Amino acid sequence: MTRLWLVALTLAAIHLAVALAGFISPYDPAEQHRDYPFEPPMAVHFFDSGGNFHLRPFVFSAGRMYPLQVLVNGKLFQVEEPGHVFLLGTDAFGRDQFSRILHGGRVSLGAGLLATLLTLLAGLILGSVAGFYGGWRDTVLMRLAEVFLALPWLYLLLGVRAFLPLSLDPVRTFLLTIAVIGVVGWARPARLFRGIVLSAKEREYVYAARGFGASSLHIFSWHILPDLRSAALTQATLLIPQYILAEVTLSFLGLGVGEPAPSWGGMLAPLREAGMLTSHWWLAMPAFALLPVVMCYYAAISTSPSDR
Amino acid sequence: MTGDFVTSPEPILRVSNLTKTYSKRSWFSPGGPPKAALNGISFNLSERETLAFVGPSGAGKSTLVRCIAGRERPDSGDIWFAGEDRRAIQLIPQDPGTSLNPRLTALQVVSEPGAGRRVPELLSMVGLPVESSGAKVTAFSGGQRSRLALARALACDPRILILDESLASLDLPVQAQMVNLLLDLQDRLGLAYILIAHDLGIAGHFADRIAVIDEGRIVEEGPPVELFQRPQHPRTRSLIACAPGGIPC
Amino acid sequence: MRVKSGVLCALSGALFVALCPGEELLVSHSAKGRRDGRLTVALRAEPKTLNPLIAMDLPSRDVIGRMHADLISIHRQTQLTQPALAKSWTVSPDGRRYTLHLRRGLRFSDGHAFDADDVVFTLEAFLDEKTHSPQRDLLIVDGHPLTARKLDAYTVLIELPAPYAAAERIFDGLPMLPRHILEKPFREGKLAEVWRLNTPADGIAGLGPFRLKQYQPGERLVLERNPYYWQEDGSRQRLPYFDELTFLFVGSEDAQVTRFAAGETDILNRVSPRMFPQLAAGQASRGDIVSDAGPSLEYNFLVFNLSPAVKPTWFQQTAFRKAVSMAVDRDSIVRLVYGGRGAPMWGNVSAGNRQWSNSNIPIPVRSLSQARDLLASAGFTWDSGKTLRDRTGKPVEFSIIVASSNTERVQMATIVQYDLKQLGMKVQVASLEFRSLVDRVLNTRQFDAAIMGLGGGDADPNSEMNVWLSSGGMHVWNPGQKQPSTPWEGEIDRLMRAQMSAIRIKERKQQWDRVQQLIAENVPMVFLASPHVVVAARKWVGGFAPAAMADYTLWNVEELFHRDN
Amino acid sequence: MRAGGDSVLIRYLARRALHAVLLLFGVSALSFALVDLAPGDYFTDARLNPRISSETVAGLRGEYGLDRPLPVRYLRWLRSAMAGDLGVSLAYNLPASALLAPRAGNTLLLASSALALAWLAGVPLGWWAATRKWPGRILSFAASAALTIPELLMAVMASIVAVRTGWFPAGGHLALPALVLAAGSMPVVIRHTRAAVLEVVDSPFLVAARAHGISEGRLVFRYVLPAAANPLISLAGLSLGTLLSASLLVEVILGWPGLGPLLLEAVYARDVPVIVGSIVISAVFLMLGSLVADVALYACDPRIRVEA
Repeated sequence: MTRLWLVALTLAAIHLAVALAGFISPYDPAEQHRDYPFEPPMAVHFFDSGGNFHLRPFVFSAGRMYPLQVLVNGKLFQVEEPGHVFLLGTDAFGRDQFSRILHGGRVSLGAGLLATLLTLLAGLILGSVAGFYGGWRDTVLMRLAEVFLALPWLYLLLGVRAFLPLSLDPVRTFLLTIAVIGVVGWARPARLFRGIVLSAKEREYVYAARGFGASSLHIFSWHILPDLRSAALTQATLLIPQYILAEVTLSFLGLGVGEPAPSWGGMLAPLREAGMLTSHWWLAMPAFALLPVVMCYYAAISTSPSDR
Repeated sequence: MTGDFVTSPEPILRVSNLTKTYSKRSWFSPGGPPKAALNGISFNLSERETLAFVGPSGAGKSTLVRCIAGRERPDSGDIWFAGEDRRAIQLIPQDPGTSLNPRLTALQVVSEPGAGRRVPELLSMVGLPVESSGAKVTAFSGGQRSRLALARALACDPRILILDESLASLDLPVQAQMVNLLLDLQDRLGLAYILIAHDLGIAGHFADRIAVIDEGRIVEEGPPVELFQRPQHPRTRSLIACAPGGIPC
Repeated sequence: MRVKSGVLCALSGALFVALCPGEELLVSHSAKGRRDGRLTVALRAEPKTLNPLIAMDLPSRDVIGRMHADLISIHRQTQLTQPALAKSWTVSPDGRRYTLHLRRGLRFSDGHAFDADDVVFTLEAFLDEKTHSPQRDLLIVDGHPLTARKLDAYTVLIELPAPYAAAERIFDGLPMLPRHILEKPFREGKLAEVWRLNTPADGIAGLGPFRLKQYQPGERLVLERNPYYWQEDGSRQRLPYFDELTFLFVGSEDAQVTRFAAGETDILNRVSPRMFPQLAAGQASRGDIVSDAGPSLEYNFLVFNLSPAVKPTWFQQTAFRKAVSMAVDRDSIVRLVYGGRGAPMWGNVSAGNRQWSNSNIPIPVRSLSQARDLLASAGFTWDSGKTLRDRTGKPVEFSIIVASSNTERVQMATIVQYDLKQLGMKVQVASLEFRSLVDRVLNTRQFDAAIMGLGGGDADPNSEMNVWLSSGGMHVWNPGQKQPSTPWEGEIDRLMRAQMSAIRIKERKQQWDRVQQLIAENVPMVFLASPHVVVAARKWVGGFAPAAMADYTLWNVEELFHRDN
Repeated sequence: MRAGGDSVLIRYLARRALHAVLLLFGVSALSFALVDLAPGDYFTDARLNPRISSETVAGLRGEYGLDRPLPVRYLRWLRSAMAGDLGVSLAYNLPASALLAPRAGNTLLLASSALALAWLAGVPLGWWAATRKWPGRILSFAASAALTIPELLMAVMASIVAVRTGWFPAGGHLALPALVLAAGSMPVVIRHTRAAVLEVVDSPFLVAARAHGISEGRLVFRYVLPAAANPLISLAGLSLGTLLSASLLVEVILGWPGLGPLLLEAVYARDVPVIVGSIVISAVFLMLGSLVADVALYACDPRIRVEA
């Protein structure tokens, strides 16, 4: 139980930080500091070169000392112009990685949640229909599920992006894309839910309910849905990290979030370039944001009472 | 006992020539050869009557009651019921506790058929304290759960109650209490019972009539006393021989 | 094994020279090497076919180019024509009749003799309508095909239906095909089906330095020395030097660099300039030859959709387009996208095009304030939120489409977007898969603006007629016009047609300069930058002479050799 | 039970085969439609070559029947598929089956090597993790951490390691992609083995066996592994399917001549027969994987009724 709390707290902290990105991050995530491309992370110092302690921490920007200003202009911290504070370095356009990771989390986590929600919803509806009504509906839906499992969704994405309006901003475009992935992913959970419904509807209390003429809706919502709830929760903890990671793959293929909007997958995509990881290691920082999130979700699965 | 036939000559349930075969074979699933579960079963049931079906497991008893309760469709044959509403035939399964959703409270269970206001009355009718209505099903003992299942069945204003070995899982003293309760209810509400048992023990005490069922047929039928004293069919004899509680005469 | 085959080759070569004293070999003046070893090069993708008639993709053309030879070729470094299979040629005064004199005694890689019949056959094959050769259009001038006539076994007369400047350039990349192999399929109308990847090596013959040895699906294609190749070096040593040339199929540029670094390939036949630091590290540690061959012929640009149907009509206003051009920070593009190894552009011809680039095109200094002045003078205003609005008060919002597979162009779009944001324009960058993008730009015309690149081919302006003529299918800002919709497009049409049939190079240069000037003044496209050609080779590769034109390092593959320390 | 087993198995296999055919119909028709959704076709690329006229491009499209309506093209493909060609590749001008066969073999080789590697290492590790307390916890933590690294990133890191150390060829060799894929699927194997072993390790019969002084190694092979085999076998069948889909992109990055590079290129080039052909082949692999697992389950334990 304590472990579950730890997991929940970590997840809550990360989500909170991402939600407050506008306040915590010192820069706009799209702001280009073109004179500072690929700036390595800056250390925050308390001692100057003479060994004197400063209560107010400072950074070195272009060789000069800039003390951190806390809580000014509605930002958690920043430094005075013309200095810069790049806690986690900058990317090819001189955009602040720290700000981008925080803002990018919104997209990545949001996408994971959205796609999971849609997958579960579609899987729940179709799996329940198949399991509950059985017969030809079951046959058709389950054969369709097999087809959907065998189809790589990449092609669909190529088509989808081409048909979305161009004037849509990149985040919305991406959310629509990931929504499509989410809906297309119905087959696996649907099969799981169908199995649960199949066994649930054989329960004696369901027969009893039929015996006194309860409606299908009543039977489903009173006696079957509660069984699905815990399975859906487990599925969710499994799917969310899966979809967050899917964004990384999509970005590698150029189908992720468009510029200039940040996302963890999009930020990791440049690492595919030869030598990038060795020469600009700080570009891998989003992976360290990804790590605790995904780990926590996986930990949540192994802690939750019903395993898959 | 035979007097009952005189007081209610008009049957409320008439079953004629019921047959049902099982075959798991279909386009998509393999299965063995078809197997007959019911093979031309006919009987009548009158108001306030208790009819017991006795036979070894696999004889087709459960299939029969499932057909009567409308859970399965027979292949051929006719089931005529005096009432219009099928809800008036209620089945209480082998282990009544399983027919109660463990997530629900007693109140929710009993009011499920749409009898919200009558819950206290129903609970007291089956001898459960009214204050317990807020408790979860899981908080009840086996015997109490049986009563709860009974209360829910009563909420449907039944005319026929089917007891599919419903008391078998209970301890003997509890069983006896339940039998008393059932007899009492039969008196007060004019219920007819169809009792399923695989041995003659409880059926002999409880039923007006016993039908011995074997391989999907009724092989012998009559009041318990007659049946026990002059069994005709070998199956009846073997059932008598292994009756656990002895013969009730 | 290798030694043995080398000996065999040398033997057969010697035998052959003895038998054919009339063989007219081309003497190469490159550094003298030694015949030995093998060279491994990566291809970005698997070649699709070995049939020169239907090959469209670059990897196929890279391979085919090594297996075949042309009558006249373009020297990749000087960008001028030079004799190849034709040792010399004469042009009639009206520029319509080319008499080509072939080298005598040459043989295809299967030992069969090459003569004028093969040349006539090749042209016939490329012009055959049933084959649907993508190169067919090159042989059609003014709507009519050119004709070839055999004068004698080693002389061919080519007649053009209309005067065509620099006609000899069209022979570059037009491989001479063996009639003795392809005549039968040609008669049967099955030319498109010959020489597929699974064709056995002895079924293919060419005049190039190498011939097919082995194809490993998905993995590699191995060529071996053509013992009958028609070039020799100064010490009468027949080229090529390498016994074998292996093409490895390596999916991405990044993987190419990785595998070069791992020592699995010997030459990087052009990679993005962004890779330069990575390559330079290899130069320092392993002594690799890393070369920046200067600006390429490629030019990247932002093009506006100037179709009359497009509303609102901001793009139609020259001042608007000029303001955009003024605001784009080309220096940042070169610095951030190409790591400094690129050339900013203000005209449509890259500095890499030595002969044709107009050096008088003005180079304005980027100025946001001037851009704002231009916009203000055209009636645009800014509201308090610094959003740019047009005369009717509509905020200026549009989208730029760009190919998602091209990292560099996506980066350019990101920079342009940020620059235009400074002008108060709200620009969305939509990165589309490549074919979707082309479909929008050239077919459906459903886009506002696009960032694209052109110019992989020849340096000559004639190769881009389709782009600059207003009726052209690739007149990207408004293709396929019946009548030029603006006076300046009319003038460009006139100039382009004139230069096409002009014979004197000076005249053509003046006309093409004027076209460049018109394009720079009217800004239908905002030219951004041209990447440098960055290539690398192992330190032992001799004869390495990279060029800014395709095929950058492989154009003189027969002269490359393994240098012994 | 055993006597009827063989005929049941045969009927079962026949049913699976029928399913497979229906599924392949569905998959091919749907992927045909999906690919058609994206604008442009194979010859769109030629439009961007200034030296090729639009008329030539139109002629080429007509030649390959791309100007025909979708159902006509599908039927044409179907006829060719029946003949075993799977259509003629637009790019290669070769029957798609001739292109796909050698690469499918390579992909299968890669996936099965990765599977073998993951199992040969994963099962002992999982067992080890189950029997030791702290190393077990650390190992399962490491395993879930490994799950959070996208396979693409792992491939990139692997190629860096290969270049730096020279231990492996950086491309075109089986070792590196097989290692990456194995590393990707090993955590699941470890987790499942550990869970399965933990379940049986405290069972009364093992306690008794241990009390009788039967050696640890003998226990494992005689009792623990067979008892844990069932869930592991079904997992293996599933993981072959996931491996195949994961391998596509790893193949691209690490230059393994499997279906991946061919497919990715075909997707971008809209080479419909190659795309549909490789989807059909992956679907066949997927089905074979689960079939092999089911049959293996049946062979291991005939008590298990084979069911859909």
